[in-house]
Amino acid sequence: AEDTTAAAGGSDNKNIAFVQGVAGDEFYITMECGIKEKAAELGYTVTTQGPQKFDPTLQKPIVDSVTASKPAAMLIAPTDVEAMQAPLEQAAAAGIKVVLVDTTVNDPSFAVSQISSDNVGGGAAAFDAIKAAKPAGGKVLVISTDPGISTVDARVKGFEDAVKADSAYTYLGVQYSHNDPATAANLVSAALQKDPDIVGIFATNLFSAEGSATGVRQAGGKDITIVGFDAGPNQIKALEDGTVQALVAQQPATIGSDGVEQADASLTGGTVTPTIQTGFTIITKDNLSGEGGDAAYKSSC
Amino acid sequence: MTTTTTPAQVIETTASHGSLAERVKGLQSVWILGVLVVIVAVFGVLSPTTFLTAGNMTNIMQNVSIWAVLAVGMTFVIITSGIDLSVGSVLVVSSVVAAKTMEALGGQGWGTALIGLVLSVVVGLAWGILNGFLVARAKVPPLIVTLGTLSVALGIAQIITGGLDIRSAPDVLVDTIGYGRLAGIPAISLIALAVVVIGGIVLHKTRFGRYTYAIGSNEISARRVGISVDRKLVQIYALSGLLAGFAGILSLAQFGTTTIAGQSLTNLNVIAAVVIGGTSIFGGQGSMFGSMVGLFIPAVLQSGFVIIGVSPYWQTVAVGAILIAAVYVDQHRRAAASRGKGVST
Amino acid sequence: MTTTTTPAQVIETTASHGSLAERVKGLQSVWILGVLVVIVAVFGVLSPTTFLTAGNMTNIMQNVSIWAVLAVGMTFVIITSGIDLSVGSVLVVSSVVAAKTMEALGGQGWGTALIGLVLSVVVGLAWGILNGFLVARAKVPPLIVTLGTLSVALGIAQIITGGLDIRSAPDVLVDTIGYGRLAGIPAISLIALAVVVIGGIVLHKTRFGRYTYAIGSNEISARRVGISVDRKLVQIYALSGLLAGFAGILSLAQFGTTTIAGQSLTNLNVIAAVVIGGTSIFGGQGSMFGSMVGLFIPAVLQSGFVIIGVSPYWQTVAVGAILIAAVYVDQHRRAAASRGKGVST
Amino acid sequence: MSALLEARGLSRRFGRVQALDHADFDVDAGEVVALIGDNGAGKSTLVKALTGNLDIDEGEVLFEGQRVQFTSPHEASAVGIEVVHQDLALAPHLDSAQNMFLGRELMRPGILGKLGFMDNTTMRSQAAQAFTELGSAVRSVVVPVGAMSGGQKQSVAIARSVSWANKVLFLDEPTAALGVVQTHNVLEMIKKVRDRGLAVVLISHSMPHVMEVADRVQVLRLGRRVATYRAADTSVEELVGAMTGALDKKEGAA
Amino acid sequence: MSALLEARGLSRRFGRVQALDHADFDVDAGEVVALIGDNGAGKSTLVKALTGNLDIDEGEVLFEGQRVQFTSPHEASAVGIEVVHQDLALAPHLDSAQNMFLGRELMRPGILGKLGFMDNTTMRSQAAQAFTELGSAVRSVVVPVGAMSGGQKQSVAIARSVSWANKVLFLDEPTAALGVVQTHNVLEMIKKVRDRGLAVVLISHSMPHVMEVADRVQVLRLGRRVATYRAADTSVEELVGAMTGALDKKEGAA
Ligand SMILES: Nc1ncnc2c1ncn2[C@@H]1O[C@H](COP(=O)(O)OP(=O)(O)OP(=O)(O)O)[C@@H](O)[C@H]1O
Ligand SMILES: Nc1ncnc2c1ncn2[C@@H]1O[C@H](COP(=O)(O)OP(=O)(O)OP(=O)(O)O)[C@@H](O)[C@H]1O
Ligand SMILES: [Mg+2]
Ligand SMILES: [Mg+2]
Repeated sequence: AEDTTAAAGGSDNKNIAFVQGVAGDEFYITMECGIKEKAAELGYTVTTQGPQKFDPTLQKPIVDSVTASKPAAMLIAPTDVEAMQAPLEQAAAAGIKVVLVDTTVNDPSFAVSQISSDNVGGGAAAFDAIKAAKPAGGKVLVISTDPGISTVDARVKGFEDAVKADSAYTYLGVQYSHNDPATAANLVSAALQKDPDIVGIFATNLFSAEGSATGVRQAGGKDITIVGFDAGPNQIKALEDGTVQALVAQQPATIGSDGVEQADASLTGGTVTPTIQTGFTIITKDNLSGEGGDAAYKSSC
Repeated sequence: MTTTTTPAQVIETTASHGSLAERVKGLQSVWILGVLVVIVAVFGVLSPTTFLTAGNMTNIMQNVSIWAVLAVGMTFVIITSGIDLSVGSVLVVSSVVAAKTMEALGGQGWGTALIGLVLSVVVGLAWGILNGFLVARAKVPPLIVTLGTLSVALGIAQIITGGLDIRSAPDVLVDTIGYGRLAGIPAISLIALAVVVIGGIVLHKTRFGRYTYAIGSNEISARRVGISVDRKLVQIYALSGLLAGFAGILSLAQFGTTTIAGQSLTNLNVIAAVVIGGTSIFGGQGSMFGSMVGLFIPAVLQSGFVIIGVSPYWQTVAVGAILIAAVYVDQHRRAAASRGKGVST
Repeated sequence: MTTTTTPAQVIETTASHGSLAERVKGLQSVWILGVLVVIVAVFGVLSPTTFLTAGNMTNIMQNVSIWAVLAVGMTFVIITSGIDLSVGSVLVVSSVVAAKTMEALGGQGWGTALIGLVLSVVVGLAWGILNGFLVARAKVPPLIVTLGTLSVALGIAQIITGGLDIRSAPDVLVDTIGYGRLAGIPAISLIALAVVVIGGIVLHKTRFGRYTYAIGSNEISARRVGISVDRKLVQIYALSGLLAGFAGILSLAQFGTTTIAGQSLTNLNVIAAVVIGGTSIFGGQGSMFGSMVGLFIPAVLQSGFVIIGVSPYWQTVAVGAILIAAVYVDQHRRAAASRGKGVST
Repeated sequence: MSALLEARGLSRRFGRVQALDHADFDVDAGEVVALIGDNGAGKSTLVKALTGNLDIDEGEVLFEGQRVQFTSPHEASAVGIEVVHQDLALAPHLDSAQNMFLGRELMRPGILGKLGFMDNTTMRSQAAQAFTELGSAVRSVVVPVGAMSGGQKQSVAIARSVSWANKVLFLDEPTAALGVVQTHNVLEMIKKVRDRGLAVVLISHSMPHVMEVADRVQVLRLGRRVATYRAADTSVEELVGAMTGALDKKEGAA
Repeated sequence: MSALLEARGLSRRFGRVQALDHADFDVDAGEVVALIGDNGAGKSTLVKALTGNLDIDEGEVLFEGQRVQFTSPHEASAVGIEVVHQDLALAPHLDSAQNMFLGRELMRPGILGKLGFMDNTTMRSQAAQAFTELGSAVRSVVVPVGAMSGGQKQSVAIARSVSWANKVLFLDEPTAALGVVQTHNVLEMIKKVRDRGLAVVLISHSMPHVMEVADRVQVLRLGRRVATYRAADTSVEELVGAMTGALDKKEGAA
């Protein structure tokens, strides 16, 4: 729709900006690795930016500044389907090729492509992992970060729906740790005090899992299945250590490299795939050497 | 004793003799403004074609607008030697109540928007009054009161929404206020500017503002001269709450969604802005203009760093370091300019 | 004038006449302890078989241990009328440096752990000295200094690790300190207790503590009597940093990993505890015992609410409300007990 | 005839200190009463108790024959009672004109005034005039009070209270920090205020000043009024004796 | 003979106010010098400038004939100079014994003392003794100073400085808040201290007190020393004239 200006279509602009959902998160770091690898291959340079929290009010100013810096393409994990709509439309209007990675927005028509994970499905998969480890059923608990974070809420919802569909399990609800491992530990040990017969805990992100493991250990190392989300090097190590019993792995590196491919295609006039859906893998100690190990996120770029 | 009476003398009744330059130097906020100008200039040189564009400047303006509204209330509160940690949560709960109601009403027009606006402001005001009451009457320290109401307000917002953001601001709100422009300037910034200007006038020119300083300067003295300090404090926290409520509807207009999980750093960011601007957390001094400059420094730094492509981790380091440096320069220039403070003051 | 000299009089040299009951009532921290006891009792009645168990109590103890170590330093800092927002980040950066080194060294034994401990403490101390230097010498307000170093320390931790937590605490650290027990009591709690007791003795019994109060009570007076206030302030912030470094290694032992993104609320939680415990953010008063009680109130509330099955959103509401109520009761009981404060004090 | 302001049996305890112990006090319109007593006798506490600055444990206060209970300084001020406190308590960040008019700001005429805008120019010039009349050493009304010398601060506090009092004026050691000339002027001012029909209560440790302006002298000891004298009928020695309690032992000692 | 402490041409400006304008000053061992002047003349500023409490713009200070530059009160204290400041500046949350020994705490004997433990019992009883000797109205050494009466606070500040001074003692209006008896005692104390060979500088607005204890009187006006008198050779009228500047116009006025 735009005239081919230097900023928009000119082949001399080889800059790609990657805006994470939150800086310093293993999932996005792994995605960044995928992006960088593919970008190097295709001859692009990548700058990465991200807000301190998964918070649209903090991500919007960053997107605005990225737009001002006029990269050829922007790969972004929007932190809110509505809040990021307008700023991203503005970016697209400025001639930047926008690729939505991991998460999306309400009306992604401005984007050249969207590549997303199925977080609801991931939540359901987490339940399957608990079911596999504790087939007899029992009480299950969710430790999450904060209410209102879309990806995490989707995981919780997927998990909840799956539990409620299976009468052998009792859903104890979700507790929020504010992403603080100490709080997660406190919550889990108190929950175990109340319901000593909990069989499984779904921890929706890294610190929830760390804290949950601590809480379980404090309560005397009961036989509880903790299922974590994501499979970064730390989570894998936790799995190896036996701190958590299963992980739901997404495919961040693939999402990243696909994103770069799509951006490149639209910049060079190749064929663009408007939507790509990626899946997930359940990793346990048993499949670490095989399928599970392959799904583990890259440890470094 | 056979002393004579009054030695004839002329009492100075105006601060405004001395050259214009001297008067300007005397202004508290000038130095920190200088720091801001230097920062802008540096980024301008590093990245002239992208940083110093009208588009980028308006974006920065737009992005500080909501915080600016909150900073107006916060400036009043901190000048009384109080603090308001609850602004972010009050913003959220106000916008939640407004969004919920507007959703129920349906409509995408001004009628619905107006009801939302009024509700949001009323909810914010109610929280502010509660804060003020607990601070002034129950004599609970402001830090605890507002930390407590932060938690309560957030919890209520979560209960109302079930933890899921409401994404249904009337279109007219988003289109005109959130993203509308007047003569190229974002509407939301103009609204914020109006709030800031009015806030500045009230603080610096009216009796209400004078009492704000008096309470922060010496609460006992304020009581002794007959100022009903408790009532004033309630009003000041109410103002802060009201503005948080107003910011709630602005946030809804800007983001089109309630930001339940967001706004967690809002209180610290706004407080930092006010303190960077030269307002003392021990009360009695500060200025609205300073708070605004204090708001722009981190915002400009962030934008500049993103544009010149500094990685987020280094940004975190640089913003922290420059913040300290900015306030250091400000303090020392100011002290050197007046030399009016002995060790004993 | 033919006035007589000194009217003979006996000057009271000890506060400890009056009955034991009177002396106990006079203790500042008694009332807030009463509030804590009431809270525990209420949960105990609501849920006697689960809440009031030794297991639950040790869990709570274990979970406040790290914060307790931080609260010791924070109490000193706040009594000087300062604030330290950087504790959480300093904890993180210290544990990152220690973990990185221990990882490089390999080994799972005491040798490696000890090197990690020393490094962690040294890094924390260095940050504390930097904070203190900026506060005392550069005269930048503590809020800005520690907000800035918060950011810088966090950024450095992210740069060192590339944002990925390091999961390699030596086993001996995790097994003995993190989860070891002595006579049924978690080792980490015993360590924290030792720190708290030593901190309390230093604060209340030694000259260092006396100077801490003096600086917070009236900095000018402290300077005039020849206390090198700047040096003391550096020492006090250094202490806070050192303890944050120590907490860093404890955190590593407890969680087995650095928690880079996970400490963003630590500073507020610790500050709240200190203030709940009766330490004034305007300085000059406070007690170590109070801070500890202030730490337990939110922790007990959280645990209790989970056990009696309050939903998380309502927990948020209730914790906030009870916090305010607790401090309110404390303030008013204390005022009523002494009736020693006129309007003018 | 009932007194303009009267206290009956006021008591107030701070912890273990009985600051007021059934203290009585009275002052009439058009007279200067000196309230004297040793350090810690309870003079300042009595003043605070009479002017809504302090709760009392026991006793009653009568103003114009009516029982009153001022719960805040605001209420005492509203009926025309003003106080210069011993610790002054000015707002250090505000200048002397702002302090002088604090709580009684002059507003701009018309709508601006209704909106809360103050008339700073008039306040400054009136403040300057008040300081000049008092012959005080205040040289500027636009310098923060916190930066002023001890005597200058005291002048500001005095000028303030004198301007607003229209029934009773309490002066708690008003001349402690004043220079010779300023002290003289304040004593003259006290007489003028008295002549305007106000009741003036002067607390001072300077017996010459007390003798110079007081009509009556009331002596407080250990929180209790122990004696009242007509100034004309007493001597410095007698007053000192009453304050220190020497009189109790040997009547009329000197 | 050079003076024990001497100031030459000290200047200090605050904003637009020239608080000190080439002020000279000198005091010898074993004498009491009264420093007098109108409110705002610069007396307190001079004291601060001489004792490391304030930076000066110009001029020099000599102590025992040597040029000195105290950059903090600590350094002045270290050579034996103590000050009772006009605004006292005690730590309100600490009690009077703690204030009295602040910065000079007595430590427990042995290892405990090395570890920083204080000997509170001894400090309290020594403080009580000092207050008794001074005949002050302080009745308890374990009550926070913030809750004390004006005179009691002043007594604490005086007792503190007197205890520690061993070369020069500055007293900035030390008797302003004191009762008749206490004032008398402080004046006696000043003489005793002088007789012990210390230099005492007394700032006071009370001419009778000045005449009672001073050996020499130095007059400050508008930041400058305008006259020095031997107390024995002058009169109250002459001093007042020098302070107000009346003397300039009509020499020897009264
Ligand atoms: N707020 C307070 N808390 C505790 N004790 C107090 C308080 N205010 C006064 N006191 C005590 O009450 C007594 C009377 O104090 P008050 O200030 O009334 O004395 P005063 O007669 O004004 O003395 P001075 O001449 O020194 O000003 C003193 O012993 C003082 O320590
Ligand atoms: N920190 C300061 N900032 C600004 N001006 C000051 C400061 N300190 C003193 N001044 C001014 O300097 C002048 C001298 O003040 P100083 O306190 O030395 O007077 P003084 O002789 O002690 O008076 P007094 O008898 O009232 O105590 C005054 O005009 C005062 O306003
Ligand atoms: Mg008094
Ligand atoms: Mg003075």
